[in-house]
Amino acid sequence: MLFTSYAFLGFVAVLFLLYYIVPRRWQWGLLLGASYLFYALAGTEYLAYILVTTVTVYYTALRIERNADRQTGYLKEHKNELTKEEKKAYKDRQKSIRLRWILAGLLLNLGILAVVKYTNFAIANLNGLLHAFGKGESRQLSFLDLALPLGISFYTFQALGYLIDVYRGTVRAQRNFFRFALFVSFFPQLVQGPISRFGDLSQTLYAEHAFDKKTFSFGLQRILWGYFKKLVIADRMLVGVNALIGDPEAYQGAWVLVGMFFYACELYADFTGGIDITIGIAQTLGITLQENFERPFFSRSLKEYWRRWHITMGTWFRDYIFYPISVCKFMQKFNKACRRYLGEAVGKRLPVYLSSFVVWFATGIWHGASWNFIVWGLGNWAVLMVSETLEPLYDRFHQRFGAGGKAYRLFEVVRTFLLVSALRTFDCYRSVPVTFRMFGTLFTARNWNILWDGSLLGLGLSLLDYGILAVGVLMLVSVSLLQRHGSVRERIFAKPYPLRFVLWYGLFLTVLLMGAYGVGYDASQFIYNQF
Amino acid sequence: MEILQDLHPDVDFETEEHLVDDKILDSFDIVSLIAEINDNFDIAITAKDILPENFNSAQALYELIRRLEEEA
Amino acid sequence: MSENERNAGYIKDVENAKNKRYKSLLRGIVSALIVLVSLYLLQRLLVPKYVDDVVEGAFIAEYYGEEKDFDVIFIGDCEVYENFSPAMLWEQYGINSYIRGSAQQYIWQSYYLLEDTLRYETPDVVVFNVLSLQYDKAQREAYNRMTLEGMEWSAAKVKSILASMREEENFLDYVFPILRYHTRWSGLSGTDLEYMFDTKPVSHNGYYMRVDVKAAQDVPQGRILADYSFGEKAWDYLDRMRELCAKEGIELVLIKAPSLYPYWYPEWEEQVEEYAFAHGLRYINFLELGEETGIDYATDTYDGGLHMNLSGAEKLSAYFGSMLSEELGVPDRRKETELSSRWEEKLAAYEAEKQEQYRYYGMQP
Amino acid sequence: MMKKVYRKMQGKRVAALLAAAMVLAAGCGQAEKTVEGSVENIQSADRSDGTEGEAGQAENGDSGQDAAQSSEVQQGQAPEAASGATDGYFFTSNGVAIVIDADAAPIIEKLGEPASYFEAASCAFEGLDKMYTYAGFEVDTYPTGENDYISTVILKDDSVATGEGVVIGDSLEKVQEVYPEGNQQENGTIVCEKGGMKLCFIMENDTVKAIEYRSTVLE
Repeated sequence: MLFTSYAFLGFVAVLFLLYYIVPRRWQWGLLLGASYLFYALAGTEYLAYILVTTVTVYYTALRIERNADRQTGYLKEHKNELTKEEKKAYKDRQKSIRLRWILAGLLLNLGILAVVKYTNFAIANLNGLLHAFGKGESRQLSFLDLALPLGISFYTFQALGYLIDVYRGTVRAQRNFFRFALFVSFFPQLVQGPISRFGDLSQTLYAEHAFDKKTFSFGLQRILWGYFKKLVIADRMLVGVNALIGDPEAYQGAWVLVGMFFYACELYADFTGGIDITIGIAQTLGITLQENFERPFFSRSLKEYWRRWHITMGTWFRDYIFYPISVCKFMQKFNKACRRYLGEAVGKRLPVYLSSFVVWFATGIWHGASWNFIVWGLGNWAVLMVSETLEPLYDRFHQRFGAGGKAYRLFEVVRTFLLVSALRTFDCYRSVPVTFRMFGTLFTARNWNILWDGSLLGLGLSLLDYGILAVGVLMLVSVSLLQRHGSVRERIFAKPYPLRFVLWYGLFLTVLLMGAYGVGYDASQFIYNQF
Repeated sequence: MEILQDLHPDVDFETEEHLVDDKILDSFDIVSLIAEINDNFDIAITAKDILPENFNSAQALYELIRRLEEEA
Repeated sequence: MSENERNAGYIKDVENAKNKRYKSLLRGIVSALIVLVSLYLLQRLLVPKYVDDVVEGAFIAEYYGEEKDFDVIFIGDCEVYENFSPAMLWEQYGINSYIRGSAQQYIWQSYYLLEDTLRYETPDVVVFNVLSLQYDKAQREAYNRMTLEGMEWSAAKVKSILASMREEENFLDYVFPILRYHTRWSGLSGTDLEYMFDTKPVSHNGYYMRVDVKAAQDVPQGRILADYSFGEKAWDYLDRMRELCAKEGIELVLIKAPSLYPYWYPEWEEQVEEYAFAHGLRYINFLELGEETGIDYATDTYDGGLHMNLSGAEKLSAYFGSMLSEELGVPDRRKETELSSRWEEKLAAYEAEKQEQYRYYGMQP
Repeated sequence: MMKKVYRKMQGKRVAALLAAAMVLAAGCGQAEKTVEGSVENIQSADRSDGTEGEAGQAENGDSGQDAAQSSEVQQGQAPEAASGATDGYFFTSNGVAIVIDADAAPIIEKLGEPASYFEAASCAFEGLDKMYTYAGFEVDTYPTGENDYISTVILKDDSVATGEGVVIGDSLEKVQEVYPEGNQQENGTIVCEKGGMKLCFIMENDTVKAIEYRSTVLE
């Protein structure tokens, strides 16, 4: 079920109704049922995958926690009998048992993810290698026909985050299997995140929620705003994006810049819109989800951008990959060695660069099993490392020229936006050589006149569409600007009822009339829109 | 304290209590900080100890170090 | 504070709360009303009116405004609504007939239109054009719309929609057409406002008149098909049509209009002949009756052999009318005064449009 | 006691209501599912049409970014008529390549005077499907906006051959040899899909009876 289908709206509407009718202690059970129904509708064959992950992580977490509890109990009981060394030995023994459990859990689930998501990628690369060494066509491996289960990257990460948290002792394991199943499968966030932490989500997920008019309508408002972003802006822009990336040969030079800008806006509107819908749905159910964005395009550096874009993914990678790698024993030793042999300045940085390389490689491949995503991830890494290395230089520069004024800040924001969008083209063209070639044409094509000679109207978007997009993007920017001073919905809420009504109903009508949905927007039907 | 001061000469670590929450310390800082502390105090701060409440102030950090020294 | 004062305050609070609840209830009702009314108006504004451009979309709905006691009902695609003139049938034979035709009407749609028609009346004869047997699924959403939207809501309409929908379509779009036509706001014209609530007649008892001429030439042979047998769904609905007519005591007549294109394959002809023979149905292939009807493809079509123009349609009607009254005993009702006076008006409109079109195309009648 | 039982009953009733409503919602989901199915088809078609490694590997709606792309795939079916280049099969007559979904005007001009010409109005719509017949083959077009595009090329006799050298009258074996990727369908027709078009061989008694290049845009 796509968020933008009638079926999904119907599904959610029925759920809302039931949610506040059934006895409150049933609410989370209802959500579990709804989530599994949602999942089954995407394909019953996928249910096995999510069930395996749920069962294994649930069980592993319990084993780990039981072991930890036993350890505490044992130490307490024998507090006075054991020497310090004995205690330590016992602790280490128990710890290695726990380590084995968690490794089993992690490997199994990451293994499933790797197999369904990356097998064909690996085969393609292997075939490429075989080919390069002249083994010819006869040895080519055929691709596996594995369906990618809905949201597998998201729920796997969410479940593993929980497992690691239990291992670290930062959260208590969930004893009720069905409650845990809900945590893994909670349907609004299944498709595109956010990746929740158990410690956060469990606080509201299982609670009993009375109907609260304000929370409920705030949730609806957020959903509406999400649909505005998605249907009015993103899906309209998509027509242009598709035209541009569908035929790279025809759209070179200045078109690449146009494509860059379109794709950046389209992706922002689509992704944040989707998250708005997700968080909005959760809010109408009285459940609080982590925010996933914090006006990312206002960032002044790439580093800041990554703290504000897809936040839950970024922090996941930070907490569960970057930190463990950075502070593990090997890295500590490596750190020391580096500092000794390479000097303080370089030696201090090298280990961090190494571990962030791993993180960005993982981030890239997480987005998709193909080289363009890996190059995109590593591109981000390279830019981040360069700016990190040059930071002292920047600082001196800033001090010398007193850069810190509004104009300079604006420059930084624009620079970051361009940088992010440029890196994004790797995932837009979906092919590394094509992306490089297209960037090359920026300097050779010299077709700047397309920006004003009407060629833009040849992308399948009319002047009216451009008008709507311009107003829409302007609205996004102004709402973002307003958000810096607190919740916009709260502000509107403080206004008199007729004004609020006009505002929200107006937004609803905008989505209804200007949304790119339905048969009239089906690409194959475009040709026959002759009414 | 010196280590902290080294990282960000412009911040007053004596009084600041939201080092992480206010994004004064980023992940890179935290990692270099840990490397230094582990080295100097001969303890092992591990990934599970990297919680905002442990790094929000110099005081919290000091308590973390003391706790880990005791455990070791 | 005395007891009384406290009570008064309490009562006041209760009243305030009551007032507040009352107010918010009122607010809710008023808002809901505004939403519903404005959405309804918007929908009326946005749906296509089919009054001047693509008038074919308005045919199905026009039937409901009629006095429904027809003796002959035609169902089918453009090969019925462009090829037979009920006005002619009345003038010459006193046959009271109506064409429930629409552009590329599929056989299941024809069947459900028949079901729909039977809700109001039971004619003596139903005439079905067999060209649509070639389709086993809807070809284009736009055609579905033009046939289905005009129908009044009934079980027949629901079944027809479900049988017709293409993969990309959605039932909800039929219930709330505003969802389907929401993008039309940018292309609205004066007619959308003018015909927001009423419509104007665009057909003559379902007949679509054209007087211009374009001779048929170079009509291509059909391309070779892999499979000439009609689909299961098509046969199924033909069976149902036959059974329904038999049950209601209606004479079902199958026809193939004399259109040269789309090509009517001999293999198709064979299947229909066999079916008609097996079930004792009357089947008339007008393609083979050129001499009897007197159709001249140089003067009687307006688009090179696809559809008849007025001259062709009147020739066909003259021939078919005599068959209807003589062989099938469809009554001559010209003596019924009320019916006659209704037809008087219709014939006047028919004549007026004829003249108007002759003028428009610069032709001599 | 009674009360408790009653509550239980009530619980059951709510559960039934719940189930019913869910099924209802699920029922609405049916149409949607087929849409998703078609997305999958397009993707697998993508994969098979010979794009190298990475490009064909696009995954659907899994990671956040891909949410955008899943809808992209859905709408990415717009006619590729704009540029002349094609990955599909095409027929060549006197050095003129007749590419499916290409702008018809220049091609028709180069082909010269047709032996016969016919235009077919579709019921109720503006615009005409046009058919040009030449010696041995026929070219059909469909209108989109202002222009006409090639919808079908039909080889009519054995005086003309496909780009790969198959003519009417050839055997099933020959077709299978020249077009190993061809799919034989229930009615015997062999369909080769490539670059958003279809090359079809209509068979009778294991001999080629007709050959058609078809656009898939109109399907």
